[in-house]
Order: sequence, then structure tokens, then C-alpha cells
Amino acid sequence: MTHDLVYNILSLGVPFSVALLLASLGEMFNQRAGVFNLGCEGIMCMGAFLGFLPAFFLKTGPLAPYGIVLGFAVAAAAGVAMGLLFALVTVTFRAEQGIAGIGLQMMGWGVAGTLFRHFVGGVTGVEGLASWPLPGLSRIPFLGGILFNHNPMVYIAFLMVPASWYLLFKTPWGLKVRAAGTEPRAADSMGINVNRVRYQALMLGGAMAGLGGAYLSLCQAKMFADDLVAGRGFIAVALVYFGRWSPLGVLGGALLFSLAQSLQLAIQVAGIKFPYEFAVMLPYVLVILVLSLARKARMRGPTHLGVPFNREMRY
Amino acid sequence: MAKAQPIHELQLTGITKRFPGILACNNVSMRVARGEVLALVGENGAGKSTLMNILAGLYQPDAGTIAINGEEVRFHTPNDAYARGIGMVHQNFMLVPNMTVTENVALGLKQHHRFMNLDLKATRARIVEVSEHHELPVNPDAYVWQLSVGEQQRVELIKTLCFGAQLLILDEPTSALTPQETDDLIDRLKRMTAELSIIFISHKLQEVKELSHRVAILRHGAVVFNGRTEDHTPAELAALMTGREVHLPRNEGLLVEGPAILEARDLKVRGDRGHFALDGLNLEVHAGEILGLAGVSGNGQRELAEALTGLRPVESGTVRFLHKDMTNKSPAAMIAAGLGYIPEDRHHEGIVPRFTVKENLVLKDFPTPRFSWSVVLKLGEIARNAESLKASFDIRCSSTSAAGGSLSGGNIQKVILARELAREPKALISVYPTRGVDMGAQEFIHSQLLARRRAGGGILLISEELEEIMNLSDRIAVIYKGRILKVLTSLEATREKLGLLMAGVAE
Amino acid sequence: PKGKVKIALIVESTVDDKGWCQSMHDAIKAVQKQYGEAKVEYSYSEKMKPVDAGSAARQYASRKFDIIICHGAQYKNLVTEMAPDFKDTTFVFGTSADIGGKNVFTYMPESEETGYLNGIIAGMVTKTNVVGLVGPVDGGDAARYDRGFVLGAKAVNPKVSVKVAHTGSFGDFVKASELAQTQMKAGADFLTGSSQQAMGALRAVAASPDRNIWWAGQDLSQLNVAESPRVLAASSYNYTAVVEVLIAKREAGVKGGENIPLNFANKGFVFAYNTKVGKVLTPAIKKAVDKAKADLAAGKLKLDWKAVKF
Amino acid sequence: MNRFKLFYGGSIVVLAALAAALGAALVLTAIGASPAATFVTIFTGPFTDVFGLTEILVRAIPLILVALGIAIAFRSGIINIGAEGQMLIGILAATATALALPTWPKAALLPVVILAGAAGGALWAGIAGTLRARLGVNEILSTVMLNYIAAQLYTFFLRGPMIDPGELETGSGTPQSMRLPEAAFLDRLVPGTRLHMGLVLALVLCVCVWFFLWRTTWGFRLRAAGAEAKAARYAGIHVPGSLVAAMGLSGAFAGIAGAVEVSGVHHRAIENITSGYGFAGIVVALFGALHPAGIVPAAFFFGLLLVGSDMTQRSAGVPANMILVLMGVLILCIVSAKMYLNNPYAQERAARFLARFRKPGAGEPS
Ligand SMILES: Nc1ncnc2c1ncn2[C@@H]1O[C@H](COP(=O)(O)OP(=O)(O)OP(=O)(O)O)[C@@H](O)[C@H]1O
Ligand SMILES: Nc1ncnc2c1ncn2[C@@H]1O[C@H](COP(=O)(O)OP(=O)(O)OP(=O)(O)O)[C@@H](O)[C@H]1O
Ligand SMILES: [Mg+2]
Ligand SMILES: [Mg+2]
Repeated sequence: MTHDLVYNILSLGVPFSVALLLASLGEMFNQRAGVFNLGCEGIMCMGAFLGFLPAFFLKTGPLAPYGIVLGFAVAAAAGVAMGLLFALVTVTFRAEQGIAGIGLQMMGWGVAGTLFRHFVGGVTGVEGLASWPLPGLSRIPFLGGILFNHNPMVYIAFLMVPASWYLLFKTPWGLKVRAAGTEPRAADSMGINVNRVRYQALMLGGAMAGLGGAYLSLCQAKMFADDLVAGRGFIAVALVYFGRWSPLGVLGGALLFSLAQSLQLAIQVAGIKFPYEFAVMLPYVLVILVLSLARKARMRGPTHLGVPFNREMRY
Repeated sequence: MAKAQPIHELQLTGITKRFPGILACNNVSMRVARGEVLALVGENGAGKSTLMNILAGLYQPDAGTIAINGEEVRFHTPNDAYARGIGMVHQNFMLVPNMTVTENVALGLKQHHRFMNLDLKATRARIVEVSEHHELPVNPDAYVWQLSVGEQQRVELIKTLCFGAQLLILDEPTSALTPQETDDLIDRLKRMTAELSIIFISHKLQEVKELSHRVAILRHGAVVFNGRTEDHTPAELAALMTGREVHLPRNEGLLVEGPAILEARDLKVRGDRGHFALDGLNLEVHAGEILGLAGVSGNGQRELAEALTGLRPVESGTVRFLHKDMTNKSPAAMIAAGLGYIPEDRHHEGIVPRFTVKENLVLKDFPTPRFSWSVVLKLGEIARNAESLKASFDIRCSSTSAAGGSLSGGNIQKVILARELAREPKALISVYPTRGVDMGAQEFIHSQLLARRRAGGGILLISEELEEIMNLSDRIAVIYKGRILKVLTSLEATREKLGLLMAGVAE
Repeated sequence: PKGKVKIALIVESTVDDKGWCQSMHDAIKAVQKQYGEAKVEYSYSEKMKPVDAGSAARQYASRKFDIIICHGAQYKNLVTEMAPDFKDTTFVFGTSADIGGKNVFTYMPESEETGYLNGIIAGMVTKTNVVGLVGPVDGGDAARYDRGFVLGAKAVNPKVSVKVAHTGSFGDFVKASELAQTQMKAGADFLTGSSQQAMGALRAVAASPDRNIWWAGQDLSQLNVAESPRVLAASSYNYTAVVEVLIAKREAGVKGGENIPLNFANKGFVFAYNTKVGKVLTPAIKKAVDKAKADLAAGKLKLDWKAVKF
Repeated sequence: MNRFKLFYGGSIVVLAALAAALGAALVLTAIGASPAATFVTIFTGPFTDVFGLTEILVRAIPLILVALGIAIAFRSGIINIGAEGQMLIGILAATATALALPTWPKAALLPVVILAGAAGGALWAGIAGTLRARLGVNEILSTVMLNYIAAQLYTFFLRGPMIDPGELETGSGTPQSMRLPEAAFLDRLVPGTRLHMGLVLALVLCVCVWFFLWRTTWGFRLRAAGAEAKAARYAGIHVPGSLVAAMGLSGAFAGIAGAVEVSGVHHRAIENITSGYGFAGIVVALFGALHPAGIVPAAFFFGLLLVGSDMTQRSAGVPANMILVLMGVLILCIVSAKMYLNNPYAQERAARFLARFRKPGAGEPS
């Protein structure tokens, strides 16, 4: 019985984490490069909508299977475009990143909602991505169902954790990103184009947030509605702080949050009698608690987070 | 990056650069030949760094040209400058603290950047090669934040050499080094001239004299002198720089044994990395004396200053101030009791950069009745205070409403000095008060410290400049590994004795 | 109607939410179609936070709209306070069982009745005796629906266990979907839910590889969407009737002061089976449901929904 | 040079406005709405009658209050994204107080209610402040999370302990509190509109905040700690304490905003009462350069934007979501332009660029 319960919580919680994981990893790159992108939510909205659109239009035709792949591609592209826009505003125009992020969030949410109204018209479902049990692996007792019986995006997202780690710590680009967010002047003096690196990071981060959004509409809810993202972008941003800017930490945060979410739903479903509001609060409380109880980690964040880079302008 | 062609001759012609409201470089022309060391000197804000940043490709000049071996070049980015063999060690270290030495160097070594793969092994090998060739020992795997200032300086040098520099620009490389490190560096640089040319910026004319072949002096962005070093004494150079004679004052007073006002007994204090930075330290500062604290930095100076001012917790032992036990009292309590402090990091500890000069001048005293009625600030009094201090301490700023951070380093130091001395502290702890400050300002700061001494204040002067310590102190204590090794009177102290003590050799 | 009537609608979400707001919007549209555009002028304002609703309602009133429907109990205050200032305008808000001022109508869907019918189906269809209920917030008509559902299920199947859980929001589709998945994992083979987010739960049911999991809904449109093969039955609020009553009463000079309940007795609800699900809906089930519906309509069956605690 | 500055500033503003209009027009055209009609409605619609005008002010009141709090926090070096949650808790506290003291006279009850709101907000923000000061928990993370927690707590109270008994009796079951006693209402300023005394309170508090931050030793301490924590510590200021104080004060203002919304507009605690003011307040605060003198006009402008764009769905047939697009695009354009306005480097470059046209081939301006 408890075995089953634990199994259920884990096997559901793992796929719940994917949207947050993707968006958080993207945001991690942004912040590592020194840009605080509070507009993640807006990018996710656009990704969720534009990812949904091809799947919706190709729903019945012979191209239906490609609709979803196309959807993810379009969502990523939309994310890149939004990232570019944000880069233009915060990197080239050096605007205050906090407000610009709120602006981007409003814009993304609004544009997605407006276009949805015009081109689709009402809450509608799509086929969505079916689960692909990995041959062999999915039959491992207990773990198989938790880790290897999901839709392909789950595997992709989890593979992105080591990939992000490699990208950040083992490639020239990652080195530049880390330098650009910590000591942009040093990077600049060594001939690294700090602003270009930030542009690239924002494009990558945007693409990942877009994918995260599309995961919500194509894999998790398998539908689109105006309010689909419902604040998950803000949580993704917060989880980057939780994960202290490391891919593994971000994964930990995303898993903690979504497992807690899965746990609280299971608690409710199990019929334990107490006001459900407290169950709903659980994931949020847990994230704060874990961070409060964790010893202060040594790794400090990108120290120039939020500071626009300008070679000539000082202090 | 292919190895750059040798630079036989570098010629700057008519370089002009302006910043909003300031002409930083005004029609500057100069020339460096192969194997030559050119010293560039001038007061704070004269435009030295700006000129060199132009040469390093960071800034674009508004007018003027750079020519290498007679061929005109244009540097749009630092990459272009590196490609032509120009490397610069900047005034403020350009290192990423949370990366290793190898990673820091790899950042600029583009030839080791492969697609999706960073060849750190190759970079590491290159570092080892350069460090052996130039005898600059370094641990390539250490994180930069773990290194001392001297080691970081070495990393900067190695980094620049790894990139294949033919012309090395060094912007105040010695301002944060210990005397030993400085001597070391100068020696190495001398040897390097066999292979490369050097432009060397410093406020210490002794070094200029020792190292350089030629000197160029900048004043208000323009070259006012350009000649051979050997033809001029440091005093002459100082006069050329400031336009007047500079005399660093000396402590000529008699050794008066006043009462001890600031005492540390068996002090044990932990440093940032958790070890005991102070390990049973004993020290007394008397009224009316300057006690110099000599020592190689990193031996507990910073921790001592912070423990005495209440900024760092004391594990055991006592701090007594004015005969009261003040161990582990808050900084506010120490300030209220009359302790003054000139901290090491003037930009972030000494002032609030975004506050105006007048606000910075009352940073410690704003709650006192002089500057507030109960909780309401007396803005008029604060402004008057600022004007009078500005005049008496010769603080150069456009107005006392300018942001503190916009002042030059020397002037920031004057603001701090003015604030601390105007409080007429019973005791003053002064840490590296003249680091990176030009001769004129040094003279002023020294004379102010002496004036405070005459007025009966006790001063703890922490410095690595033996010159400064010997000029100003009544007694000199030498700190080594968190303990006072020995205290000498100024009459006993000689350069040699102090040097041995600082190295830990106690007779 | 004799003259022209101008109707305004104020909603908190959007008029295409396949739920609460759309049902009223569709009803007004239907009435407009029925009477002709010349007779009925219609305007709506979406995404109205309570404070925005205040200015929208006032603008409608000053533009001489006859009937202003504020579709949500959170608008109660603004209606109560505005109504005396615009005596010629009919203000309407719901859900509420209050009796408002002279020019205020209220409406109250007694949703425990529709819940009860869906509950009967659930109790008889379930094989696992585990039934999931995806709730939004435990309040208003959703609370009534949920409790009616529990009563219905228990009435026909004492062994059934209804897993009631809430997402804490009306519009979080993703959470509703997560909750539905959790319930299915916990063994539920029949689910239901109300409010706009129910669509998220229904999507989860439709996407489940287990073809023996069923749904009963709270919106007739669910019978005609791609997910409908999973939907056994649905009911809807018949706001058309409410709108018609409002127009008729106004013509008759009654501007308010009444509560309009919605129930089977006054045809405030429509209930329909899904004809395309084949044998799942056995004659026995239909019989039980039809009987309950008739009893409710006749007033023979009273549901003590307030007694249900979860 | 002065004429140049005017010209420079002017052209930047015009360019930004054009860019915003273009961006919005793009989306409007895509959905087949008329951009011109939409813009005309937004910027003139609210001014056509007294009611529209007062509605702008009704929106500006909570915006000013929240923004003042945000300004205090940001000036003190702590980022508060939790105004939404703090408003909610403030509303709970204010409502509970008013309902608990139904017999008190207005002169006593109203101040107590508003103070209760302040206390509620301060308490909620204090959690984030304490976590940051004591345990180093990043306040962006904690305030985002606390917003969600507050939202659930809010429905819990409205659905349970504080629900209007009438709602239970009639079976409506709507989560909302009882109506406040009339003594707890803020008076209306203009009869027939919803403009209430909260405006006066907000403006008075603006002056107070300005005085507090720039004229008192408390403000000096907070600002110093925020501008450079290290230097503040060296100057004897207790930095963790000032973080908690700043966060608490910031929350108090959000709480007051909530209390004022309840006492002035809604007269009872209902769902969705915060209307996103907690987020919009951040934008207003930053637009207002974290200074009361800037916050007031910024709040009026945003009030206009909110009321005006809300009108577009009725008079220009634009879907409601378009409001978000407009505000988003506008924010992006204004922040972009702002950096050019106070950037001497860009100004100098522009001046030199212009000079090239005026005196071809000749030197620099001075
Ligand atoms: N990035 C900048 N923006 C604006 N003004 C600058 C900038 N850099 C330098 N300046 C101005 O140019 C002048 C020269 O500065 P610079 O840093 O070159 O002085 P310096 O000679 O290196 O001084 P120091 O000896 O203190 O290092 C300064 O007075 C300053 O006003
Ligand atoms: N953004 C700026 N705008 C105008 N002037 C500036 C700016 N930043 C720095 N300066 C000026 O640049 C000059 C040199 O700056 P720098 O930071 O090199 O100071 P410094 O005297 O070398 O200090 P230190 O070496 O002690 O750090 C100073 O005169 C300072 O006033
Ligand atoms: Mg310099
Ligand atoms: Mg200097």
C-alpha cells in the first residue's frame, strides 16, 4: 500500500517537473551570463501557445504526427525570438532587467492570449505526446515505471541536465558565460564580447523556456487555455536561486517542487481530513524550508547578475 | 592566435579621448622601442589608465593613431591588440574569482577553444611552460579567490604572457604588493626586457627609477615631460608631476609614553577560511603615538583591524579600549566610544559609492546631536560640515552633492580621512592608507596622521610600505602568522631588521 | 419582446472558457439569436477583476444598458452599492441566493442536483469503487455540485469511495490535469469535476491509455469535443431560461428583488447522456438517473448537501 | 547645449512611444482591430467624464501605496516581489479587525483597521526579511513562494473562519467575508464615484516616505545598508536588522494598500481583490525612480493605462488580453528609452554625431 503510494507519487512527480526543469535550466544560463530574466513566464506562455498551434492545425490531417515535433520546434523558435527581444532591451539598451522582465511577462501572456482568441477561439485539446516506455529499462521493477515510462520530452529534459552541465563547465562557451556573469570586465579585457555572450545565453534560455511552455500544452495538459502557465515561470526563476545556479541544483529544485506537488495531491486524494488549502501550499512551503535549513552554500552566484555591461561607463 | 610579429617600435600620435565632461587624454604622443621600459607617471586621474586602455583596444580614441613598426593599426577590441602582441595587466585585477587559474587563462586563449570542447590540458601546459620560462611560480588548479594579492598579480602577468605579449603594459602592478613581492616583480621585469618592451605605471618613483629607461609624465591628460630616467632624481620627477616640490613628512616628535588606550590581549580570531588568523596576539597602542604594524599582508593584519573595530568576532582574548573591556562589542559601540577606522577597501568599506560626498562625510556621525534632532537629520549642518571638510582636506570634487563613487581613488581616501579625523578619534586604525594614491595626496595624508598624533590620538598604522612605516611611526610592531614577533622603537628599526622580522626571523 | 433590450455581461475569466463564463455568454447569444439582433443588443467585458468590474458596470449603466449581468458572486458588493444609483437599470449577479434590492436579481444554480445525477452514474459504472472528483475551490456552486455528486454515488453504491481533492484555483488547467492523473493512479476509474479547469482533468482522462476510465461533466459542450468518447453524460446550466425570464420580467416592469434558482424543477438545468458510448450506460443506470431526475423535478427528492463533509 | 538636451530627450521619448505604438499595432492588426481607435480610446476615453477620471485615481491609490513600499525595500537593498501576498494578509488582518469591533466609532475604528492591515503586511514580509537576514534565503525566491502561500491562506480564511454566515445560510457558499461595519469605510471624495479618502492617505504617506527616507536617521540607515552593505556595516549600522526593518515596512505599505482597497472600494474581503496591484506596483515604483515624487505621476499614468485599455474591449472591440500586450510593450519601450535619457555617454555621442552635420569636418562640441 505505502509502496504503491510512493510509487505513484514518484512516477507522477517526475514528469510534472519537466516544464519547470526546462525553464529553470534556461533561466540558469541567463543568470549565469548576468541577465535576470523575470519574463520567463511570458516566454513560457508564448511557447505553450505557439507549440500548441501546429499540433492543433495538423490535428486531423495526415501530418498529425509531425504536428507535435513542429510544435516543439516552433515553441523553441518563439522562445529564441522572445529572448532576442529581451536581449535587445536589457543588453543593448541596458534597461532595468527587473521591470523589463515584468514587461516581457505581460507581453508574452497577452500576445498568446490574444492570438489564441483570434486563431483558435476556445479551450481546445490536442493529441499530445504519448508515453514511450524505454524498451527493457521500463521493465525494471519500481524504478522502471518511475524513470523510464514517460513521454520522450521527459527523457530529453533529464538529458539536458548533464548536457547543461557539460555546456557550462566544459566548453568554451560555458566558460565565457560564467565569466560574463561574474566579472564581465575581466572577460571583456580578454577579448570576449560580453554582450554577444549575453545575447546567446538569452536566446538559449528563451528556447528552453519556450520548450518548457510547450511541454505544458503538448505533454502535460494536452490543451491550451489562456491561463495555462499560471505562474510557473516565476517559480522557475525562483528555483534557479534554489539550485544556486548549478544544473544539478536546479534539477533538485524542480524535482523537490514537483514531487511535493505530487505528494500534496496524493495526500488530498488519500482523503486525509484537513483544509485542502494547506495541502496546496505544501510545495511552496517545502521549497522555502529546504533552503532555510540548508547550510549556506559556498558557491556564490553570478556576482554581476542584473548589471548591464558597459565598457566605458563605470560604477 | 598566431604568434605576433615582434614589435620594434610602437608610436602613439595625437591620441585624444574625452569622457562626458572630461578630456582624459589630450593629444598624447609617445614612443616605445623594443626592449625598452617606459614609465608612465602622473597624479591620480591624469589619464594614464585611459591611455593604456586605448592601447589595449578597450577604448576607442576620439582622435590620434597607433602605429606598430611604422604601420598604422586600429584596435577595435582587445583581441586586435593581443593579435599584435600588446598585452595589459590592468589596474584592477581582471580575474574571475570563482574560476581556476587555468580557466581564467583559457578564457583568452582562443586557440584552445574547440567546438564544444575546452582544451584545458593544453592551456594548463602553456601556463606551466610560461611560468617556468619566466620563473613565475603558480598553481594552475587553484581558484583565484584562494590566492593572495601577490599571487593574483602573478596570474595576471602569466595570463598576459600566455597570450604572447610583445609589449607588456603594467598599470600600477605594485600598488598592492609587499616590498618583497615588489622587488621580485621588478627583478623579473628587468629580465624580461630581453624579450619584450614594457610600459610601466606607478606612483612609486623609486620603482620607476629602478626599472625604467625613460619616463613620460602626464598631467591633466597631456604629456608634460618625456625624457631619460637616469637624468632625473625621484624628487625632480615628483616636482614635474605635481608642479611643485613634494616632501613626505617625517615623525620628528619625541617618543612620549602616554597611557595605553587600545589593547589586545591573547587575541584569537578566525579568518575567512576558518583558520586562526590571529593566534594569541598582544598589542598596545598608547595615546599620542603612531604604532606602525609591519608585516607581509595575509599575516592577520586585516583580521586584527576588524577584531579591534568589532567587525569580526573574537574567539578568545580581550580587546580593551580606553580601559574598558570592549571584546566583541558591536562596531557601533566602538565608534561611539571614539575609535576611528580607515579600512583597506576604500570603495566598498570606506564609503557608500552611491551616496553623496556630504552623506559619506557623516556616515558614522549622522545620529549624533550635531547632525540630527532626535531622528530628523539636520541637512544644513551636514552640508556645512561637508563644505568645511572639503576645504580643509582639499577634497577635489565638483560639488559635495556628487556621488562619492565618482571621485578618484585619492579623493575617496581624503573623504574617508576627513570623516575619521574630524571625529577626533581617541584611537585610529589606519589600513594601507596610501595605496594607489599619488605623491601629492600621500604627502597630505601623512601630514594629517601626524597632526592627529600631535593632538594626542593613538594611531595604529598598518602598512606594507616600510618607507611609510619608518617615516611615521614612534614604535614598530612586526606581525607574523597572527602574532606580534617583536616591537621596536623607531630608532632601533632599520630596513634590514624589519625585513628579516617580516620574514619570520626573530634574531 | 416589444422594445429593444440592451444586455451587458461582466465575467472574471473569458467568454470562451468552456465553463462558467461561457455558459452565460452562450445563453445570451442564444437569446439574441432567437429574438434577433435588432431586439437584443449585447456587449461583454472579460477578465474583470472586482475593481475593474466596478468601472465597467458603471460605464454600461451610463450608456443605458437595461440589464447588466455580473457573472460571479464576487461582484455582489459592487452591485449592491451601484444599484441604488441607477434605478432604471436591472442588475443581476450570481451565484447567490440572496434577495437583492428593488432592481437587483440574483440567480443560484442548485448544482447539487446535477452532481447527484452524475454521482449515480459514477456509483454504478465504477468497477474499482474508486471515483475521483477534481475540485477547484471548495465554494459557491462548485461546492454544491461536489456534495451532490458524493450523495449520488453513495446512494447507489455504498462501497464507493469518492476521492475529493482541490487544486485551489478555478483556472489552473495543468494542476487539474495533474490531480486527475493522481486520482487515476490511485485507482479511480471514473472522474468528474466542475469549473473551467475541469477541461484539464478531462484531457487527462482522455489521454490515459486505460480505455475504461470515464467522465461525467458539468458542461454539455463536453459531449461534442474530441474527448467525448470518454464522457458518459453532462449537464449544463440553462441560463437561456434565466435570460428570458429577466427580459420578460423587465417588460412587465419588475426590475429586481427576486432570486432565480436554477434546478430541474424550473428547467434551469439540461442533462444529456452521451449517445455514442455504447453499452457502458446500461438501461439500469439510465433508469436510476431518469428516476432521480424526475423526483428532483417533482420535488420528491430533497438533497441535504450541506451535511456532506470532506 | 540645453537646447540640444531638450531635443535629445524629446526625440528619445518620441522614438520610444512610436516603437510601443508600432509593437501594439502589429498585434492589433493581426487580429483585425483598428490600432488608431484603440489608442484614442486608451488615452482619451477615461477623460471624457468625471467618472473615468476618478477611476484613474481609484487605481492609482493602491499603486502608489504598494510602490512606496517597494521603493523602501529596493532603496534598502532588498527586493520585494511579494506585495501581492502581503496585500492579501493585510486585507485579512484589516477585515478581521473591522469585523471584530463593529461598535467602535469611525474615528477610532478606521485608523485601527488600517494599522491592522499594515501589521498584517509587515508580518508577512517580515518572514522573507528574517529568512534573508538570518539564514541567507534569497528574498526573490521566498517572496515568490510566499505569494502562493498567502493566496491559499486567504481562501482558507474566507472559506472557513471568516466566511459571511449569510453565505452559508443561503447556500451560496461564496468565499467572502461579511460586509465591514460602515465605521470602517473610507469616505467617498466625489459623490457618485468610487474615489475615496485613500487618495489623501496615499499622498500624505508619499510625503512621509520621502521625509522618512531622506530626512531621518532611520532612512539614512536603511539607504546606506541598501546602497553598500559593507560600508554600512563598517559605519556601525546593523545591516541584518535594517533588512528586516525595510522588508517589514515595505510589507506594511502593501498591507495598507490592501486595507485601503477593502475600506475604500470593496467593503468586504472577496476573492481576486488584489487585481495584480502587487506586481504593477513594482513597475510603478521603478518607473518612479524609487522616489515618491516619481511614483505619484507613474501611478497616475498606470491608472490611466489600466482604465483606458480596459475601455477598449467595450468601445474598440479589442479582446481583454490586449491590455496586457499594450502594457507589456509600453513597459519594454519606456525602460529602454529611460537608459538613454540619463546616460551622459550616449548624450555626448549623439551631440558629437549631430555636430558632424552642423560643421562638416570640424571638431567636437564643448
Ligand atoms: N570610463 C570613464 N568614464 C568617464 N570618465 C572617465 C572614465 N575613465 C576615465 N575617466 C576620466 O578620465 C580621467 C583619467 O582617468 P584615468 O583612469 O586614466 O586616470 P589615471 O591617470 O589612470 O589615474 P590613477 O593614477 O588614479 O590610476 C579621469 O579624471 C576621469 O575623469
Ligand atoms: N563613471 C565615471 N564618470 C566620470 N568619472 C569617472 C567615472 N569613473 C571613474 N571616474 C574617474 O576616473 C578617474 C580614475 O578612476 P579610477 O577608478 O582609476 O580611480 P583611481 O584614482 O585610479 O583609484 P584607485 O586606483 O585608488 O582605485 C577618477 O578621477 C574618477 O573620478
Ligand atoms: Mg589608473
Ligand atoms: Mg589609482
